[in-house]
Amino acid sequence: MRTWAYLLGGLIVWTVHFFAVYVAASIFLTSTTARVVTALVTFVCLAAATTLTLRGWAGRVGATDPERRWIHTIAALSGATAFLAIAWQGLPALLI
Amino acid sequence: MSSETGFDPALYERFPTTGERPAGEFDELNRIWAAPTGIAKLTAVNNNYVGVWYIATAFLFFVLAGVLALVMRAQLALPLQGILPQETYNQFFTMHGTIMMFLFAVPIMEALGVLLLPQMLAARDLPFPRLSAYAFWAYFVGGLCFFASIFFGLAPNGGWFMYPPLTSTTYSPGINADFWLLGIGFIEISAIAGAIEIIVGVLRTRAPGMSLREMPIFAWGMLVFAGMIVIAFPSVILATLLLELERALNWPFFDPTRGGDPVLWQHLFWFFGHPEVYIIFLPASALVSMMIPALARTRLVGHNLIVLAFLATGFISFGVWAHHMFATGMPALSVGFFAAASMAVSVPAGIQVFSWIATFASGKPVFNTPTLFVLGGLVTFVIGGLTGVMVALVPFDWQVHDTHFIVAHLHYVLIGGAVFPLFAVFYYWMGMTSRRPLSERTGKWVFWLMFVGMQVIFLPMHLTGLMGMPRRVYTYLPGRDWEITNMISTIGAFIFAAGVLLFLIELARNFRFTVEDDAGNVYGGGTLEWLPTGLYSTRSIPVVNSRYPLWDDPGICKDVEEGRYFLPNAPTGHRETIITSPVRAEPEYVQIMPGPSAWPLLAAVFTAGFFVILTIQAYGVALFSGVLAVLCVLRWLWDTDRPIAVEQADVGAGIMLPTYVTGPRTHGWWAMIVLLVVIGMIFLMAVFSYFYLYGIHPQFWMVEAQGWWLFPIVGLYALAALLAWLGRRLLAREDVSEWTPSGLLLWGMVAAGAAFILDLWSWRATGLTGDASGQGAIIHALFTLQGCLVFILALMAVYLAARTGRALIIKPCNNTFDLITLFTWYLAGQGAASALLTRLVPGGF
Amino acid sequence: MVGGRLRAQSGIGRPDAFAAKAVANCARLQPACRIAGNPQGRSRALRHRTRLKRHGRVVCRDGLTIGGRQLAGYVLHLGVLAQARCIALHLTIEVPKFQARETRRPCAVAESVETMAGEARIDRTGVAAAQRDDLSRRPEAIVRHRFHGTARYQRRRKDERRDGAPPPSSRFGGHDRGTYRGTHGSDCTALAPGVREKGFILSPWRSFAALLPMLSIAACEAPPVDRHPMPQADPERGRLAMNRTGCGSCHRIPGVWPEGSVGPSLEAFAQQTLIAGRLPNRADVLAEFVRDAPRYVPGTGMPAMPLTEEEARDVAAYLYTLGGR
Amino acid sequence: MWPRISTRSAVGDALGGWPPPVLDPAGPYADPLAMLSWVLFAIAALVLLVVVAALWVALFGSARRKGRLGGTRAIWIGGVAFPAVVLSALLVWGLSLTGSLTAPIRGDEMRVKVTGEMWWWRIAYLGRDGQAVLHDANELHIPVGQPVVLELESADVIHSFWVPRLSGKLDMIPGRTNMMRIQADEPGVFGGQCAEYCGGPHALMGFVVVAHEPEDFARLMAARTAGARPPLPAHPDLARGAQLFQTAGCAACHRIAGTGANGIAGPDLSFLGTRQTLGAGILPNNRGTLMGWIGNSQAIKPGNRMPPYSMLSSDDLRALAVYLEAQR
Repeated sequence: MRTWAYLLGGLIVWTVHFFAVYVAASIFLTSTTARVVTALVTFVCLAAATTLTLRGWAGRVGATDPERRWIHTIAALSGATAFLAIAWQGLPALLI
Repeated sequence: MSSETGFDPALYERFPTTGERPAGEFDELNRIWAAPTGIAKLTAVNNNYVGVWYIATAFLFFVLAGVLALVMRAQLALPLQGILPQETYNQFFTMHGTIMMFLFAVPIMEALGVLLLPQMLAARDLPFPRLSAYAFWAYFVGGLCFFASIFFGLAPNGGWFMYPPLTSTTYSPGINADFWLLGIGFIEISAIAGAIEIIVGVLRTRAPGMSLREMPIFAWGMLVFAGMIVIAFPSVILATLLLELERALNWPFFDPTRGGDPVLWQHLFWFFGHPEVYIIFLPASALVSMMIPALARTRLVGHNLIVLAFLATGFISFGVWAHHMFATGMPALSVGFFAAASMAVSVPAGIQVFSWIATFASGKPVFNTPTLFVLGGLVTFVIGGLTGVMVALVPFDWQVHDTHFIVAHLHYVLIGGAVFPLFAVFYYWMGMTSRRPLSERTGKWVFWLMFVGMQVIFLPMHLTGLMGMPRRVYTYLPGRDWEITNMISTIGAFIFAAGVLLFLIELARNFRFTVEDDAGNVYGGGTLEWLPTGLYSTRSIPVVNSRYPLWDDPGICKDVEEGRYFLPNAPTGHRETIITSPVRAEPEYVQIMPGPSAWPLLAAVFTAGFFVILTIQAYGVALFSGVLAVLCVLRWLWDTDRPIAVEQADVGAGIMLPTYVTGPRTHGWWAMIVLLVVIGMIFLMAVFSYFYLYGIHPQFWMVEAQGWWLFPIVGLYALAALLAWLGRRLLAREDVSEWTPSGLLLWGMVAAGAAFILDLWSWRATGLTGDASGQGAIIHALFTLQGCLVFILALMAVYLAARTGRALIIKPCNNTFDLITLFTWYLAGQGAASALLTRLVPGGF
Repeated sequence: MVGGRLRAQSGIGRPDAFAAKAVANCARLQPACRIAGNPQGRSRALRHRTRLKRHGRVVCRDGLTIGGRQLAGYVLHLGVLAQARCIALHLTIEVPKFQARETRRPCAVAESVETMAGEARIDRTGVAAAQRDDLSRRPEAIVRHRFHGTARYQRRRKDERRDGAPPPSSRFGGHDRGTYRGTHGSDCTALAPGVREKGFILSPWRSFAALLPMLSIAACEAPPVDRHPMPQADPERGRLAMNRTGCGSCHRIPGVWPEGSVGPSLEAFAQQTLIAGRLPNRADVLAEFVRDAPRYVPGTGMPAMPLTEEEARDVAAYLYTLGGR
Repeated sequence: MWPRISTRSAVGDALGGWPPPVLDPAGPYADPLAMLSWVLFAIAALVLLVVVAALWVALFGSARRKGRLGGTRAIWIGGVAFPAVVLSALLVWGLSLTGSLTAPIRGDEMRVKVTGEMWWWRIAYLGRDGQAVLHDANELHIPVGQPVVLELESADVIHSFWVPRLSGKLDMIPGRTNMMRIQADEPGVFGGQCAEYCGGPHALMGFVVVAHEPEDFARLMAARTAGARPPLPAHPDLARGAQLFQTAGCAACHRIAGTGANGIAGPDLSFLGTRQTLGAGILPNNRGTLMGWIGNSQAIKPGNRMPPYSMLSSDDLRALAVYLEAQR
């Protein structure tokens, strides 16, 4: 289970971010409150995604077991993907 | 190398074994796996049979829905044509969409999973063969009944998206809408059954050594596919349940005059509906990723990136549902989030496309039919993806939403992303189930007809949409310059149809079903499905340490055929396969598999019968059919979960594995967890609906139940969970009679039932009825869900009592007991959550 | 008086209470004859007429003009007539004034209409030599066979009947001297407006008898001929013009949307004998008629339509493509 | 030039065709969308070109080129970096555009309530106080050069309001009021159509927006909101038409301002004579089509809510048509 959570860590962070901002916008509609909440959540989640990516990358370099290295690779990639998606997801708070 | 389960990887070194295999074990294997003959063949559950039937049925629906589309195109060829009357046209486009989505696209992907997965994983079969058979038969019988509705003018006519209030009883008083709602009920059940099968199959029945890293890309695709079904389908299950409740009992979920909201349906539907597109696309693209290496004679470039693309798609596609709702007037900020997610989800698609291009570039592609279909699909899909990016931009979508531009876009995506790959698949894997491969020469004709037809239909259709032609119109007025593009599209439709027709002729000429003496690896694939096989799948299950074992180990076919790997025989005398661990695929135990049985078939027929008969409102007969379905299922289960005399089996090279395992390691436990995730998702979507309705129309939420009822209700649910836990503990003890644990569990069930009744009664005492308001409706919907679980629990109680009475609950631990305990825990949790939710939000103490 | 009767009758003919009320309402506002006088208001009757036409065969032994009268119309048309074995008795009809009479159904009371002249062909009838003589003597006396069942502006005169027509046969019912019943077996054509005719009637029996010897000839179909050539007009433009002006909202016209049911169906217009039941079906007449129908047929249901002269010719050209062989 | 195969009708002219109305905007709420569309098409064409070129190289290129393309680097560049850059730019533009187009409504704009009905449009011009000052149907009149706020509602099922040359579409959802702005920069007739499948004759649910010069518009509104109706032209059938309208049942569903006819189930007919179309944007409006519509609208628009009036004689139909034509 931990393996899976690590493997999908970035994407899980993306999920948390997406539904957090969705709920915020649903409750506060298009208001300053919603924008602020979105921005805050976005920063926190970006930080989490960055951490996961870096950790994955470090683990990848350090791992000897090919299976472990593979898991680190995927974790790093999913963190990076999540980073991009979360960054985009934060844009509406600035632009709308 | 580290280990996941304590299995020593060094043991893999013993394979391939040397020395003579004992005489007769091969005949024994054949005897055990032999399929029934004659009419009894219908009771076969082996994936080689069920898979092919499944694919054939799905393809039949593709052709049928295609015929509907042809007639519609003929109607639209010119303005103001009278080929189809308005009402019939509305039924046709509804059926076309519904059949293509529910009866063709999803089932054929599951079917390919059923047929190919065990071969690719070198398992003897999927872990629940009878469940596959059940899923297929329910789909087959129910699907045909559903399709037949069009011959009686009873076909649904509200669009495949069935937006209320158009589909409510006020505006759709006939039973057409019920046909859709109940008609796809069994399809949902079938899809979920298939998804459970696939998830457990991919995670637990891989060949030893086939770790996640080595797992074939199709297994990844199917894993994400099945995971998405598990998350997405509950949403549409709940939606159809709510709408049917509104239609049957007048509970106003979607009626704004009484506190419902029509947009709730759209959220629920598209939360399923958009992932559905990726549910269709992922397996198809995974198959492309399987074929391209063989077609280009090289390894897949960017394997890891593709795995990531699958995973990312699996997640991000759940954040794009509302891009079907940009025109509903949602808050601008929410709209922005969905636009951003829609952009994000296109990145994984880009990764796959470039990975395929890179693979072609690194290899030496041969222009045979599968290659052509793959290339045609790739180009087509890219065009669809580009228009997809366009419509992800909200302002552009405001213009083209619900026009023929969207029709063109979605067909580009689905035909390019799924249909062309499927035809490539037919050609590529035909050698596995047919004595003769399909003809390359005809194949090229088929491809060019279909490819040209596809472009001729849909390329001009973009323009038709920009010229202002909305979707779902049965005709249009002349003088709007829509004639030319529509006529071109219609001509294209007939070209496309000619390609499909040619393919059908080709099938009739060359397809000869077989399991044993098939045409084989025509295109030179390197994965395990091309190992020599029989009904038992492979003679022995190889140790895998490569993504392309057939290329990397030239001797593997011979070794497998000679039984030099795992499970070269049937040590227990039953059908069996090896269950391995989910990450590193280390052998854990030998699963005893059920064989042919008529019960899944009967259960499926009665299940489909229940839903279909319910539609025509013959409630008595429907109930009878439903009872029979339940009885059949119970009878089918009755034979399962029995330990056998051989407790430890030699699976080859002296490695001993247990034959009966209980607890969280078992495949049954995993399947139950997946099922509970499904049920939990249904509940979660109901909770979402609860908050949604409250948020939209709080003024209708006037009734409050007294808060102190929570104490007895939650207390009883807690008691139920506790008793179930105690029962499981006591089962392990030697000094109690076998009725003690069962009795505790049964008492736990009684407590859960009592809690449910108490909850229901306390709400009824407030005078709140289901048809009073949105609040009443959604609370009663929660009770309906909980009531269903309580009903299932009651069935389980009877089953448990019966098994205990026949001494089939075996100490110290037993799978049946475990699974019922799990279910009871879940039920108690959901019941308590439901009671808390309805009392604390928005009321409180 | 009239309104009261209408109420009573409408109960029989139309079970629909709403319709009955509406008819009664209308009746109160106007003389019954006005309600009933318009063929356009009764689509069912018109449909029957159309059906008749479609199956009708205009039969004559030769294409000679009758009674020495010159046929008006296209020269080409005359040429066709001369060769045809199975077309066309051109005749002039005169519909005299007739009075409103009691009828079996409310819609059958006819109003006086103006005398008019024109050409028509005869449906499914033959003309015996003797009759032709009659005709040639008194061309104005010819009344179309079954005219009563279709346009219903037919009158009958006893003395003429004695001359040329047999007494009412069983097929005609003849329940009442001086009254015909319809011949098509449908309630709606059982209108029998008891009108009198100035000329004589071509009895169906006699025409049938006259027809028999001709059948062997008529069985050989004539080659398809364009009976209304209009080289200057473009039927396709006409179709689009009809779509633009909305002709389809009243008429069922193949190729034109929608398929209204208020006016008569024009599915076989080229075979139709008369325009609006009165005017000769000739291209020039038609082109004028579609532009301003009330001017040519006072009391018609069809209003003037916004078409230019050229468009009207195109429209006529398109209409002549319908149902022609 | 696009080949024409048809002569255009008034309805056709208004409702679309060539040039595609989406790309032929007539107001500030459609202009940027057309601009966006062109840019998107250009980018899509470019990307398609790149992909096809890459595919071409992969299949037929020289070994050296193929080698350069055949590695993960190609995926990173083509499948990750390139989309990330392009999509970021597009997203920024798209979101800003979304923001500006959904900017809050000022409140001083002219307001019209448009209610979607099965299968026509109810239109009510609202006064400053939000009360309806003028009722109409199926034809919306707006002044040129100023934004008009539409309050979109639905009386039955979900419809969608779409005038491609003036704005994108917005759904009309029962129980909700969606606000939308449109503006025309030049006088003209702009066609629209229901864009959300609403059952039965959804295909035949159109309407037109007529933009007038501000002074013309003011005159029109003043004339229509004035209590007195313009005198009806002399016509022999007029009186009978008026009476029939009351007695034949028309008045039960339709309203004509200033007469006793006050039905609200169907479209308001007070200004029917001036409308461009009949039957919600599907037929030209003339006496003949009016008669055909009244006599049996079910043959024209199957399933619509108006029953056939087959018991009316042609004289009745004409009288009614004459009467309705005179409603201006």
